[in-house]
Amino acid sequence: MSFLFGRGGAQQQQQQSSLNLTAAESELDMITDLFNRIVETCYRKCIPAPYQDGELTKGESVCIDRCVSKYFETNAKVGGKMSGGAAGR
Amino acid sequence: MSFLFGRGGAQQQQQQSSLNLTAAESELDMITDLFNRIVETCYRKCIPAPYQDGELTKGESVCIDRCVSKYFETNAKVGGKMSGGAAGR
Amino acid sequence: MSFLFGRGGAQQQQQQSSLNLTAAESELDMITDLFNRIVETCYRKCIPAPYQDGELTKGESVCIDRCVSKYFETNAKVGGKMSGGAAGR
Amino acid sequence: MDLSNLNAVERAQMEQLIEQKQMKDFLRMYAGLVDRCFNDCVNDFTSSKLTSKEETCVTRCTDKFLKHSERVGQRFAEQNAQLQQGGQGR
Amino acid sequence: MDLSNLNAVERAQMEQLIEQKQMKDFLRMYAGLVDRCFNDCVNDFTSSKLTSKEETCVTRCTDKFLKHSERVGQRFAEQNAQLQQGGQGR
Amino acid sequence: MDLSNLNAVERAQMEQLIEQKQMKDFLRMYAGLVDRCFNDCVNDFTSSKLTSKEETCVTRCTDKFLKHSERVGQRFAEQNAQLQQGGQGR
Repeated sequence: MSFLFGRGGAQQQQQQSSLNLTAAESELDMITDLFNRIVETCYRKCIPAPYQDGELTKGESVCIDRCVSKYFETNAKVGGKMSGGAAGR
Repeated sequence: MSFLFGRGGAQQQQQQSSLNLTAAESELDMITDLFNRIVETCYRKCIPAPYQDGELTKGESVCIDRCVSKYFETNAKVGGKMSGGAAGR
Repeated sequence: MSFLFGRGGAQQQQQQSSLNLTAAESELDMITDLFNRIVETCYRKCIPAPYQDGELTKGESVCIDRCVSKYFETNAKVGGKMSGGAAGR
Repeated sequence: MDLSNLNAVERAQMEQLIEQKQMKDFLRMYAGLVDRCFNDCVNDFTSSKLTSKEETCVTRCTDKFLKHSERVGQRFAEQNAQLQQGGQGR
Repeated sequence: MDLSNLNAVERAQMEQLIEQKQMKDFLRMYAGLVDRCFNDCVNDFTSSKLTSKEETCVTRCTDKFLKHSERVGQRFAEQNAQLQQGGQGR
Repeated sequence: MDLSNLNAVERAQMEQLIEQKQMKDFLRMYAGLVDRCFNDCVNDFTSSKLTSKEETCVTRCTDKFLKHSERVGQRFAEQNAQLQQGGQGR
């Protein structure tokens, strides 16, 4: 019987462990997704074809820095509206 | 021995349960995907930047309604061709 | 005790089996993804709207063949640079 | 969507799954909204902070998109109901 | 794709997995096709039903795309076979 | 990202998960890079091999993108650190 009881206790630990991992995994996915979107978007905004060479120009580098900064600001602004204002779903 | 037999029966129930859930989950994913595609497509067709304000204009609202209707019609039309005509894969 | 021992051995087999399947599944996903990207890209490059009819023209067919060939060549070229040159991550 | 062929245990599992998917879909929509409004509104990289013109555009873009999404949801539900009744079923 | 390092049980599981993925990929292609043909063909929102011009365009778009996809499949298989023989592996 | 609420077993599992995701993300980036450079550079279908002009473009595109991605990574890490300190959480 203690075998069954022990398994029940192990199951509860399993579930909590599973929840902790799921939460950490979700967070990792969100950060990765945000990073990938910024790479994609800022490339389109700052580095147009045709490509003169394989280095970043000074102008492109500055644009990238400002683009990342503005994207984070936009991300926070939209997030603020969505938690404060009317839900659209 | 009944333990093993019972587990076999439970396994069969588990598989059927798993199939039912998988089918329901697939259906949910398809509906969600269709909805997201319509939101994306009809926004591009009906609501161009620049944005004069934060409300939908009368014209934009009517466009959205018709866009959703036409998208469903297109979805059915393509589906009909793909089940009836030659497979392309 | 042999029950436990057997389960340990089965677990090891399970893990190796799981790794083999994971590797085969990853390979399948990569090939499928490459195929889908080529279909999408070469359609955009070779078959512009408006559509005169439902058949591929001779010109479109030749374009598709060459597009697939060039895409594979580009895929190899980029792969070569990424394994040989500086990592960007 | 017809859940009537699921028993009570399956229905509870499905409801938990729906809840997880709704959260995932909300995050997906939020990320897409940031991306769209940034792409439509932010084109001036002479500074690293949003200009007031860009801020206004982002605000309007967000409002418009959420209302748009709500309206699509209403029309979508109507279309789906028509399909169910028409017997085209699923 | 080399399945020879899998035993019989694994091969059966892989075949079932391939089948599920093919179904998933078919649905993905179908959804993408509807999206593409709608985007290319439907631009007139003065009515809520497709015009006959739009219907024709959607039909042609679907036919063209399926033939295109078939042709890409043939060229893709040839390229893949060349890579296997060339020993470039994958 | 705060892993301090995970015990030792969970941390090991998380580290393995992060490793798998990094591999998956690397493959995703590689595929996206091929797609982008092909789209930007390859427009001449009078032959089935890349022209030398196209080859040069693909090389430059790849170099530029990888340097771009590296720079975004640096700015991203700084922004993320600011958010942590500001107590805006995540």
